Amino acid sequence: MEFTLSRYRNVTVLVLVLAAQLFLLAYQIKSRQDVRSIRVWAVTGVMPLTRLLDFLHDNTVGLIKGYSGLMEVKDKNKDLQAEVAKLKMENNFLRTELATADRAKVLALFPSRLPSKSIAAHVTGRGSDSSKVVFVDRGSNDGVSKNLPVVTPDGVVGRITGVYPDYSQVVLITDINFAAGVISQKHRVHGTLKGQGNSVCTVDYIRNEEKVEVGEWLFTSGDDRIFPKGLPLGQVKLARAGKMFFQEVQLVPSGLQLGLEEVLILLEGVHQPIPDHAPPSASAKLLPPPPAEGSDGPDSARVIRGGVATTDADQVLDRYRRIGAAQGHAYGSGGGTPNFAIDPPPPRPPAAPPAPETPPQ
Amino acid sequence: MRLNVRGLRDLDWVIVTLAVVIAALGMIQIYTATHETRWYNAWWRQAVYIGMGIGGMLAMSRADYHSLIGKSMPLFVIANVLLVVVLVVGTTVFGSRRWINIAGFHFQVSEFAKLVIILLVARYLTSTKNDTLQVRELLKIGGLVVIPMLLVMRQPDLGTALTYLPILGSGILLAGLRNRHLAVLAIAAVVTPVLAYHFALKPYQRSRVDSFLDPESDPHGSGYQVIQSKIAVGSGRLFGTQKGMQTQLRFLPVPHTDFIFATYAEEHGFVGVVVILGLYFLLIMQIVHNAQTAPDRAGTLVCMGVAALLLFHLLVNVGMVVGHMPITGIPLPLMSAGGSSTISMFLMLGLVQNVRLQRFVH
Amino acid sequence: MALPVARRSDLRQKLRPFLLMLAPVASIVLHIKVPLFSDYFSFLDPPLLVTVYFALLHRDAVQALFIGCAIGLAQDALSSNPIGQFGIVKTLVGYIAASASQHLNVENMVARMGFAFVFYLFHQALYAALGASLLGQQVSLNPAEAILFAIMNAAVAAPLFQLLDRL
Amino acid sequence: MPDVATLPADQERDKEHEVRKVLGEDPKAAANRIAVFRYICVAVFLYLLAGFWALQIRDPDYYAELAEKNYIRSQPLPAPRGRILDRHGRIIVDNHSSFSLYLSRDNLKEDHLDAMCSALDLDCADLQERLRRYDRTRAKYEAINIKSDLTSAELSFIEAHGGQDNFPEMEVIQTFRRIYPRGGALAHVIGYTGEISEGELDSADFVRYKRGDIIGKTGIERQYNDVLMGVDGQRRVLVNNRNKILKVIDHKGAAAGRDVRLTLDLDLQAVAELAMTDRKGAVVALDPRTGEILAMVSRPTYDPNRFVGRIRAKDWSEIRDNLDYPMMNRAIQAQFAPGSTFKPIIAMAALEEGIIDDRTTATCTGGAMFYDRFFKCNLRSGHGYVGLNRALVHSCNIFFHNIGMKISIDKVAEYAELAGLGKRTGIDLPAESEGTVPSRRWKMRTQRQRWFSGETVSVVIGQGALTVTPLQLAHSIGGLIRAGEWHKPHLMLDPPPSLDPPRKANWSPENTSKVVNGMFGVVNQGGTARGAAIAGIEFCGKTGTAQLASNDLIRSRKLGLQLSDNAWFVGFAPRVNPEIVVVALYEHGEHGDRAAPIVRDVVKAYFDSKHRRPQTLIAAAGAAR
Repeated sequence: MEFTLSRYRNVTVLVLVLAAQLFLLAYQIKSRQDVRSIRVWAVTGVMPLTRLLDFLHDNTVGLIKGYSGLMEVKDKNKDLQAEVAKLKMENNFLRTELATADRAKVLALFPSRLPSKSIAAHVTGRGSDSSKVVFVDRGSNDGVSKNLPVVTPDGVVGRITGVYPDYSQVVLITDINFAAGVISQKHRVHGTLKGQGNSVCTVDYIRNEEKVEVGEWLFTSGDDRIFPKGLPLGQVKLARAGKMFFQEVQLVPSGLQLGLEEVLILLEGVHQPIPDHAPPSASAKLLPPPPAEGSDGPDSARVIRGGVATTDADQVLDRYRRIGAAQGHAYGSGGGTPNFAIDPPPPRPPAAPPAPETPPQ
Repeated sequence: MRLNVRGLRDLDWVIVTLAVVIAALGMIQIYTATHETRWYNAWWRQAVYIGMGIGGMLAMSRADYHSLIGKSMPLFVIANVLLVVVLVVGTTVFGSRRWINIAGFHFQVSEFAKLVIILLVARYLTSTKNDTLQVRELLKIGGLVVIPMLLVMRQPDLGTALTYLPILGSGILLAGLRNRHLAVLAIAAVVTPVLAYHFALKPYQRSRVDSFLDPESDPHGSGYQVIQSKIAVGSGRLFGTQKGMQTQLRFLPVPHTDFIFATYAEEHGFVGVVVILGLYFLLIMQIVHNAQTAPDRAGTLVCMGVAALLLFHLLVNVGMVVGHMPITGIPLPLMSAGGSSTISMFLMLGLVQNVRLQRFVH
Repeated sequence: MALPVARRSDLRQKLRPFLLMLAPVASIVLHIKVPLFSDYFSFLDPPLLVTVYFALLHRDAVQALFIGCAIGLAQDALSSNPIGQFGIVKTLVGYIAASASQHLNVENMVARMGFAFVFYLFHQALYAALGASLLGQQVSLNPAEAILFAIMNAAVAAPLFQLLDRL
Repeated sequence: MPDVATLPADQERDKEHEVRKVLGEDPKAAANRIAVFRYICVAVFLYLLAGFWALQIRDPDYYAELAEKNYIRSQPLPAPRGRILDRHGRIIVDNHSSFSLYLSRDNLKEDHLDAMCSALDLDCADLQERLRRYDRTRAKYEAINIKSDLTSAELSFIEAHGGQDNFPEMEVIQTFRRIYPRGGALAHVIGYTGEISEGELDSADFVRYKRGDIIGKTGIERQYNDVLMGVDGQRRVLVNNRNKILKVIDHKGAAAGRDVRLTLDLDLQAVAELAMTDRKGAVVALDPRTGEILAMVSRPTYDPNRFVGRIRAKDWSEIRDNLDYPMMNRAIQAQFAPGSTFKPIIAMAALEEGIIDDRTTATCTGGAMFYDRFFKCNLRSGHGYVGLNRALVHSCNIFFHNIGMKISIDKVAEYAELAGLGKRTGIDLPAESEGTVPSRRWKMRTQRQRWFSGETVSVVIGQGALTVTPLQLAHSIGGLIRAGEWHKPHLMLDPPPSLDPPRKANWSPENTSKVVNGMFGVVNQGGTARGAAIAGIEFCGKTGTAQLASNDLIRSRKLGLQLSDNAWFVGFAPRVNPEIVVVALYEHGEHGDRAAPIVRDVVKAYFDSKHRRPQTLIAAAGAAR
């Protein structure tokens, strides 16, 4: 007996294979579950082979340089490179602190903020699609877990999003799903950095009245509870007033500019040690909040936070208060007639902080 | 009779199996859809219709389609007379006269007219001389098919009337058509609906088209069914829902007839939809396969007519359920509750069996 | 309805398991690794080229679609998207390439480049269409860039196919 | 069906032959056409499957939501309320942008809550309880606000953890927050906003609004809510199950509320606010020529900024339970006896009725008996021989008691009511008080007693049952000094309100100037408020000291400060064609001259800023636009 299926074997197989994959897709979308097993196989199957390519690459380079054949030297070299990277980072950190706060304070703060534990990792491959994702050769066996920061001495690279036994997936700072808290170097302005899928990132939630300068460095603020405070992110490329209260700020990420090869995964946060109790979510890790703003030095006192914005009414009131003070006049009480027509002396900085201009609507 | 016991063995059991499985699934669906509603015994009646249909199919497979084709003209005349009778004495349901009452059975002539039209088309297109249709032949067959269409439209039942077109279309496709004529037909196909919309359609039909074009514009009027159907389908998600049975069905008017597939999709989800559409697909492919292996051109035409009709029904009914097609009120063959459509579908499958069995005659 | 297949007396009909195993894996490794050395190479799509190569070589649609499927799924696994998007596209590429190869002369260098060119575009378009329709992704297609990349892939395809022939 | 066997067999065979022949001519053509049909078939099925994919896989949430008899996820786009400006365009109330965190519950994972709460400083048990409550009462797709006024750090946390791999259920929505002047300045005039209450939803004033809307609760915010409130926009979006927006179905931009310009002058207001610091009472300044309110202060006050968002229960009970009633707008709600500030009205009435004239005098010996009761004058030694002018300047009670002997209470009531007392002035603020003007009818109605003539003697010096609000007093004196022309007091400048024509009494200008001259003397001719004189300005006024209880009672019971006299002062300037009337009520200020400096400062500020105006106007206009 003839049957359509047997006659059209090829088409049937095609339809079945396509249908199976469609169902796989549908299942993932619908249940929001990842088919982790497939990924684990692929990652553990493919990634070691990338080592082979590295090996070939290194060896060819090595041959040109006169390959010594001493593996120990090579290992040592690798360790040293990691050490140098770490030192460079600390150096960077110190420099930024010195730029803004006084030396003694920083020196006192520094030991408690030193990155206590990090692990060097090698970028083994990038994601196979167009998204900004790379793989590194450290996984859960090395103590890597989700949401750990990935940095280079030059800046933040990204954050761990997927962990496999020996490899991890890192979403880069430029990916549209990436966001991190930032703080500006000069005026300690807080904001939130977001990846855009291209080579620049934007920084949101910086009010128009706050000061951000082009060329200024931005650092992680620790507000996001993922990145420890004080890691360099990049330099401001553009900053201009936006329409609705907030500035448009763009930043060129510094961590990706020199290409990706060796990165550091920060296993423990720098602004405080890891808390004793277990993290609330088994897979995700939450850093404690960063130290209070006050410890940032005198500069931070001048920053006007949301919530204490004022209106003209406050300024007029303040003006008359100063007139009263200048003329020794107690309002509503007897005594000499005050003269309100003269301008009061300018406010002394510590007594009355200047009110910001009310943003135009 | 030239056919004997051998015939039973040579039946296309793939078609039989597929048709019975689909019909059984339909029956179960009718049961769950009408459970605790006023149509609660519809499934039982559907079972009877399926039984009658299978009987009719076997009977039909035993006849010789050549003799049926030979009698197609008298049958055609009878069908048209009956359609006129329906218009005069038919039973009115939902504002349209479609049924004549014979011995307690509501008999929908327009459904059985499909069978006659298949035979008629086969008859006229086998006798063409050339490899492509001449204009005169085209006009002749077209004119013949238009007569029952207009009668059915008068009922009014636009959906069923439109189902006659794919039969004609498949015949023309098979008979071949010159490019020039094809172009004319294509233009006609575009222009006719527009003209029909403005001049021929009744207001309720026009509003159905309107609501199809923008269902959300009138969520409580004509668009209601489309939206409710889409909601029912959508809430089925991947594996279907049982909860929806209680919540959604009451929003669907007559859930067991035209919108049976919406309730099925809600209950069984995307997986169930793929399964049942797969079954239909195989059924159509198998009918087409029979068309290809038919002993002669008339057999091919008959099988293709059935296949085209089935495909059109699926396209319009299932398309309507997902909001891709306007609501035309045509049933889903083999699944929707309804005696006439179920039996006539089985009879058509019987014709296909007939064509197949003729292969073994020589 | 299957048309009679004109089997050529080509010696490469025989399957070589070792190549079949190695080439897809190697292609994926290259695909995720090479752009790290230089971003300049990120336009290269070795997995696609290997899929097309096997499809053209073996002409067996079923085999080709399975190879395509496997390569595609592996790519999916290494991306951050749901698994299946690449798989479906590569399955279709394998099937269509194999079906087409039955009617055409695929030994010719120019023909192969043509295949690589066409299938690159097909692959990109289908991938974007799938992403947009099934996953609701925002797609931004740049036709000029796509054609340029297709040409570059075709250029790479020629020597690559020669190399694979010889292995 | 007709029986097949009835057909003759040979005929049948002929037909058979014919049809087979035709098909046999070109089998390949037929095969190709059947193949075309197959492709059509595949296309149709793919088309149908695509439909199901779209409905069931790609955006099933859309239909699941619809299935819950509801709509697509809608993101509110809150409209900013209009700003409130002073008469020169300086901003009194502004908005600033704030962000609120919403939690979408349909894809909420319970184990995420702990981490979220700890990071955002929320009470996890409380949140879970709220979620349970919402699960019972609200549709599942409706996101709930779990935190308002997010700080920069919280925003960073939410954005960084908002991805698919962390807590995708978090959603940030931009809202607008009111900024009110600090320290409770202008709080009573402006009022504050809050979420509409159940009671307000039922009231006729708020039929346009729906549950969850932020409306003005008191003051200008409430009075001009319809003007200030914008129309919230809404963005309806189709989101997929990863909470990602697939498609914007429609986008209706928010229409911002209209700015409101008040008649208030921030210069005067500021001085009045400062003058009332640490005092209880109220100040009202208005322009008698138009009825425009230039300043309005009430003390004690509260900080409306604490009402923005959700007020803490502790703050609320603190304000509510305060016995000083900080929420009360004393300028329009406090009803106290006006004391001697009522005397100009009585003088006017007596002059107009012919009860007194220039020759009328009285001899004040520090007290006298009226209707068998001894009434003391404010100066124990007595004022001696006084006429109307001296009686006003030194506020001699005896002179006015004498008037009280001659004038009927109904006449007093007639003039008081003509001057706008005893009824609402109709100012555009909610919940104004009426005050009381006693009369025979009033006493019969309220106490079922007939009027004793002895009571009139108290009423004419602003005591007894007579009560006024500071605004009423300012309004009535303002009209009086314009020879009986009262403009309705109002606060709205732009959009321009529709104003009734002024109420007129057509009093004689001579009589008016007699009273005005008396009030000029109060300040400038050694009267009761001589310390308040301003060089270069013809500042006039009248002090008032109103007893809260009989002085005897105070002495006998030894009651404390709370019953000490209220100090009133009503002042205006200049003497001819006055531009500004100011009333100060200084509760428990002991004596009217304690209230005079308050008014003096406000009047001085008026004239000083009037001269400064050209420059400030330009600067203010530049800043506002």
